Amino acid sequence: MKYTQGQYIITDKKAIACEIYSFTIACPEVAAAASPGQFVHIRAKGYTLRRPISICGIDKDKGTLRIVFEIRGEGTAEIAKLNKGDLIDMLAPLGHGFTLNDTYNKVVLIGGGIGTPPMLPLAAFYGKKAVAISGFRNASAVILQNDFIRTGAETILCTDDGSAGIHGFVTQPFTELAKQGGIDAVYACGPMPMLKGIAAICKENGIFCQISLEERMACGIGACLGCACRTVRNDEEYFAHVCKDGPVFNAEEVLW
Amino acid sequence: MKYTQGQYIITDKKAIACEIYSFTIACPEVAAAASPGQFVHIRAKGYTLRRPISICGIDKDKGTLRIVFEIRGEGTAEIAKLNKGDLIDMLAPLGHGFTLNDTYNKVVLIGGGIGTPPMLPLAAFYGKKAVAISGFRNASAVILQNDFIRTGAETILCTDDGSAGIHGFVTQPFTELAKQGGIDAVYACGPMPMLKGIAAICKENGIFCQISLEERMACGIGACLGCACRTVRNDEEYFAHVCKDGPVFNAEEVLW
Amino acid sequence: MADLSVKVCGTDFKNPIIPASGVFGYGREYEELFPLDKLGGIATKGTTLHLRTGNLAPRIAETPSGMLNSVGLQNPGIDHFIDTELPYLLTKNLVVLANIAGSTPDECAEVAAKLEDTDVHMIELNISCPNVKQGGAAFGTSCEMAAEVTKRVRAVTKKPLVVKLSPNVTSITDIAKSVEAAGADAVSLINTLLGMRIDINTGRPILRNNVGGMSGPAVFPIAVRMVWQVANAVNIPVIGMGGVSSGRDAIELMMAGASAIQVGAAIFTDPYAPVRIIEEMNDWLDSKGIASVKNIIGTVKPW
Amino acid sequence: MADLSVKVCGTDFKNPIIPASGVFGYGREYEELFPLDKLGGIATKGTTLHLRTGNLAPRIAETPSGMLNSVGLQNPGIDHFIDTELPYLLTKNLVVLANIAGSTPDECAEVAAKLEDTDVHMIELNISCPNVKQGGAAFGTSCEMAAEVTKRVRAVTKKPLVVKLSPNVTSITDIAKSVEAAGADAVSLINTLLGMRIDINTGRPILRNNVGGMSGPAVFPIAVRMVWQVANAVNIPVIGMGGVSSGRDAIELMMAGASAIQVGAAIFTDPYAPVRIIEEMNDWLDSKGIASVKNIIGTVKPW
Ligand SMILES: Cc1cc2nc3c(=O)[nH]c(=O)nc-3n(C[C@H](O)[C@H](O)[C@H](O)COP(=O)(O)OP(=O)(O)OC[C@H]3O[C@@H](n4cnc5c(N)ncnc54)[C@H](O)[C@@H]3O)c2cc1C
Ligand SMILES: Cc1cc2nc3c(=O)[nH]c(=O)nc-3n(C[C@H](O)[C@H](O)[C@H](O)COP(=O)(O)OP(=O)(O)OC[C@H]3O[C@@H](n4cnc5c(N)ncnc54)[C@H](O)[C@@H]3O)c2cc1C
Ligand SMILES: Cc1cc2nc3c(=O)[nH]c(=O)nc-3n(C[C@H](O)[C@H](O)[C@H](O)COP(=O)(O)O)c2cc1C
Ligand SMILES: Cc1cc2nc3c(=O)[nH]c(=O)nc-3n(C[C@H](O)[C@H](O)[C@H](O)COP(=O)(O)O)c2cc1C
Ligand code: FES
Ligand code: FES
Repeated sequence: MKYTQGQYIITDKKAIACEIYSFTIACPEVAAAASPGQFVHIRAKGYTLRRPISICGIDKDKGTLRIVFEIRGEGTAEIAKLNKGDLIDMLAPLGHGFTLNDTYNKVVLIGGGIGTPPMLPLAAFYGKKAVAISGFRNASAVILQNDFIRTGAETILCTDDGSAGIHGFVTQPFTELAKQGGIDAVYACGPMPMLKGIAAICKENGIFCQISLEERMACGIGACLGCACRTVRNDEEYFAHVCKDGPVFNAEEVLW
Repeated sequence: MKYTQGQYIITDKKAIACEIYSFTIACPEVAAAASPGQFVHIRAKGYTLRRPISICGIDKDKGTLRIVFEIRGEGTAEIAKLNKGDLIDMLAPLGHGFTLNDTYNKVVLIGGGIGTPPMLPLAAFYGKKAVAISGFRNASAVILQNDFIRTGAETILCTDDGSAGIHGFVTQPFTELAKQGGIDAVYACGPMPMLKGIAAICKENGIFCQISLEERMACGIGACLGCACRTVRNDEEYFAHVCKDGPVFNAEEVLW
Repeated sequence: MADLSVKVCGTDFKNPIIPASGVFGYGREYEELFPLDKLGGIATKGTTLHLRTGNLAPRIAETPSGMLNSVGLQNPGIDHFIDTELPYLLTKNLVVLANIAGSTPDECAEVAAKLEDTDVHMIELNISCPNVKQGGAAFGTSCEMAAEVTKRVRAVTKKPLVVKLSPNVTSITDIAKSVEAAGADAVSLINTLLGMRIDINTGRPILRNNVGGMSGPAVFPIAVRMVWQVANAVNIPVIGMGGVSSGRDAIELMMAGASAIQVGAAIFTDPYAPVRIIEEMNDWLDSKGIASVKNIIGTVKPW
Repeated sequence: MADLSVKVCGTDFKNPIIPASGVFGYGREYEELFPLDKLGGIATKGTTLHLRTGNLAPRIAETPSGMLNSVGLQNPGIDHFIDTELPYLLTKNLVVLANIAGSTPDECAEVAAKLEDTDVHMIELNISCPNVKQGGAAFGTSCEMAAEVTKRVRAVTKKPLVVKLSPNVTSITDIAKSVEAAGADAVSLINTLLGMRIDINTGRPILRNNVGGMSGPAVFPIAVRMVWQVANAVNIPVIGMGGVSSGRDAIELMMAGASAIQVGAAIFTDPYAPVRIIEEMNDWLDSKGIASVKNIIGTVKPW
């Protein structure tokens, strides 16, 4: 199986910050096929388009996936109304995830705001080899820090207003780490300016960098060509599709 | 207050036959203003148009209304999902109801299928002076017979297939009653052919007859002119509106 | 509290929200629910020279996020409007747009002429009705016919003349330019889109008129596109409508170029919609620190 | 089990359901979910002479009961289609409609000519794309241009030629009659309605192309009306589409006059929609005791 569509039971629901929810979903065949960086495409009752949400946790033994999402508009508000025991309609797992390499000795995971969740499965994979830098608007928006700690990863927290952790953007601690050297790979997800900044630092320091992009989607599987993203492949400009060629791209491929 | 719009608590919900539900709704100011033959206009989540449903019970002391409705399509299916304790959005009470007269000695109430509910408040008003004839497809569609009995009204039950009560249409027992004479008024609600038949019998026998009509509605209050009904007033053809001039009309006014 | 007032062809509206013609009657039924003076204005039911009985029922059908209507311009005629409805509305503190229609340019002009001696604030000329002289094609679907009927009405009235455009055309900007050239002071759009529903159990169209006009949230993106195109094509103000059901929708349509907003089908879902929309607009403007709603009109920045 | 087979311009479909052009790629992605041979046919992504990269993103926006797209005909070009995609699709037991487009009548004809030596079953000519020669007005919005491009394609192909009509016109029946006269074997409709959405927080159109095509359940009543009008105006078959999302919708559109049905945006909501619709049609026909879906085509009884 590559992907499938079905109705799955929500086995756990938690509000983990203001308007941010964590769902655990029992979907053994999806969990079996899923890998870090992929996403699920969720139907919101009453809406034509599904909502893409990154996979934040994969438990192949229990057969569950975890997602963490923020209410940003009407569709996510509708999904947030679902409760433990309800069915959630997903097309999943979708997309091209992160490249994992167990020979790496040090990786940096950088999440900005609601871009943090897809970093967690990477932390679970790399454990102590990972440094997880997370940035948020302020203390009340901070999520998943204990989850990162539990994976064994080193965690660095930043907030824009200094109300928790380091005062400033994630690029600050990352610049220092990059200077120290020894980083095999950087994985990042978050707002575009953040991703651009990180890609630039990686390029400067010759570090392999993968980023997870967002684009408005219809089909989610590469059929409608809705989620175009300008990239370069073999020195030629190429309109890739975030849902199928991505959401994870090598930073150097992306035409910003 | 003539009518108002608001969200009211459903204090009781019962399934009283296959796909037929009874709701009791706490809405003191609506109940205070309501009279038999009027209707409520219910919002169904996700649908543009409200659904008109007749008032089936008015308890001014308890401040509650009762409605009984059948799932006929998507909107009524959505309304039927509401549960005890949920809020129901109503614009009510609407329309022009039945003319009540406590000097009448004998009235006949005739309900066909899901046209039966609006007869119940009339039975409550006339009590022993009323004969309630109800007709249904078959035994499994029969509703409200005990409610009619509790008002003191005489009840006559008919089914199309004879699986309960008299085998045949409501017009059969009614024709006999009409012949016996002494009827001051007939009130009826149900399918068009039934209403036509009853109106004809009443005309023949010189009996005052009021019927409750249905039409597709938008505003429900006489503003959009959506629910037109051809009637005669002062010998002139007049496009009346079911939501405001009706739903109750004198049978002789209606141009069938 | 943001400043919600707008001015359209010299007429001041205390806020930009106007119930659309045909959904609000002459206001009396909704006054049971809220005082009419909360509204910026009211567009009255389309009125013709003589009483019209309209089409047979059913006249209403539901559609996904919308509805069809085939009321067929039922109305009591212009004299009744002037004698009975207008004086009442003029006692309310709001702008009255008298929506008028007719089957010939003559009829439209005659109706407008009768309004000339009244205190009605604006005339909204509905050119979506079929022109009996031209074999039933709607005035609003050809530039020539649209211009002709506008000119005839223009000739008999000094009141601000708003011409209401049909969306069932290949180029609404061409029609808009024609009526501008013919003397319209403003345009309003969109009227309903022609649609149809069939009851598959009976094999009959749901509407007795077979087809009807579609409106409601479903048509909103078409309204945004057309308002944007027309606002960029003419130099007269645009009154926007079509599927507006929230303050955010109203803001969006104003950014597209509308100077004021009419609200139609949303009133059937929520009879308080016009009042709610006014409040939601105010809250949004306040949250963005925008002092006046006038500051957002036509501000969309195309790519 | 009702007989679901239909015949359109001599081509047999095992059932009337066809994923619409542009939503289903060349079928590969959906084959992960269900075998393609369950479908009556497939309308492939609009293909032009050369590779086209399409518009910049965002290309997708949501609307009430619908969506906008501004993909802009991204496709790998006709040679790639013929070499790589078509042979694969021809191994599936379904009718392949090659949807083609071009910026000039020449380009359209050239694309069609390349398909002449293939085993593709039908050509669906999309005339909604802007004609670069005529200053960007879509072919599909004028009878002359529509006839011209149809004639040019007709001249180079003996395959059944389906011309796909745009709904953004004053009279779709006039366009349909023009393409019929110019040699079309069938028409398909409706393509998308032009719409727009604005992000009020940024003041920017959501689509990078500013405007886009609206489709989904919201447009269904317009599709029913247009299919009904066109089916009554021409003597060639009509393939209906626009907002179909259930078996009941498909039945309704066939009663209005469609001989087969395409399904577009509904697939995004429910990827199994085409298969589900086939089952729902069968169930409905069985429940009514109708032996063949052919018996309902065009059976609506107008009032
Ligand atoms: C691959 C991918 C992974 C994502 N992972 C997460 C995650 O783990 N947690 C999380 O909270 N959010 C995530 N997002 C963003 C999330 O998809 C949007 O916040 C959500 O779609 C907004 O829907 P809405 O109904 O709240 O907003 P609305 O504004 O009502 O949505 C309208 C339409 O725009 C689309 N849209 C709006 N914003 C975005 C966006 N930022 N990206 C893509 N489409 C958008 C919606 O999907 C919908 O089609 C991800 C997006 C992508 C593309
Ligand atoms: C004054 C009045 C009183 C009524 N009282 C009752 C009652 O007490 N109990 C009950 O079960 N039903 C009653 N009905 C009928 C009820 O309104 C319809 O069954 C209901 O509107 C169908 O909605 P739907 O969503 O199930 O069907 P859909 O077919 O999905 O509805 C589509 C549209 O058609 C309208 N519509 C469909 N059928 C009817 C109809 N028969 N009458 C009016 N509009 C219709 C709907 O309101 C909606 O706008 C009454 C109707 C009227 C006019
Ligand atoms: C029931 C109904 C009756 C209407 N009658 C008229 C009319 O008499 N004159 C007119 O110009 N427009 C009429 N319209 C069109 C509306 O004024 C408005 O242009 C259209 O409904 C789009 O707005 P909406 O989507 O907000 O409803 C009518 C609309 C409806 C729904
Ligand atoms: C994302 C997308 C891409 C489309 N691409 C094409 C295309 O390439 N050629 C074409 O003729 N129609 C195209 N269409 C239009 C559809 O084929 C169809 O006519 C329209 O969407 C109406 O059907 P629906 O409401 O079921 O989606 C596209 C539609 C969508 C949503
Ligand atoms: S969303 Fe359809 S191709 Fe990506
Ligand atoms: S429903 Fe509007 S007038 Fe009756």
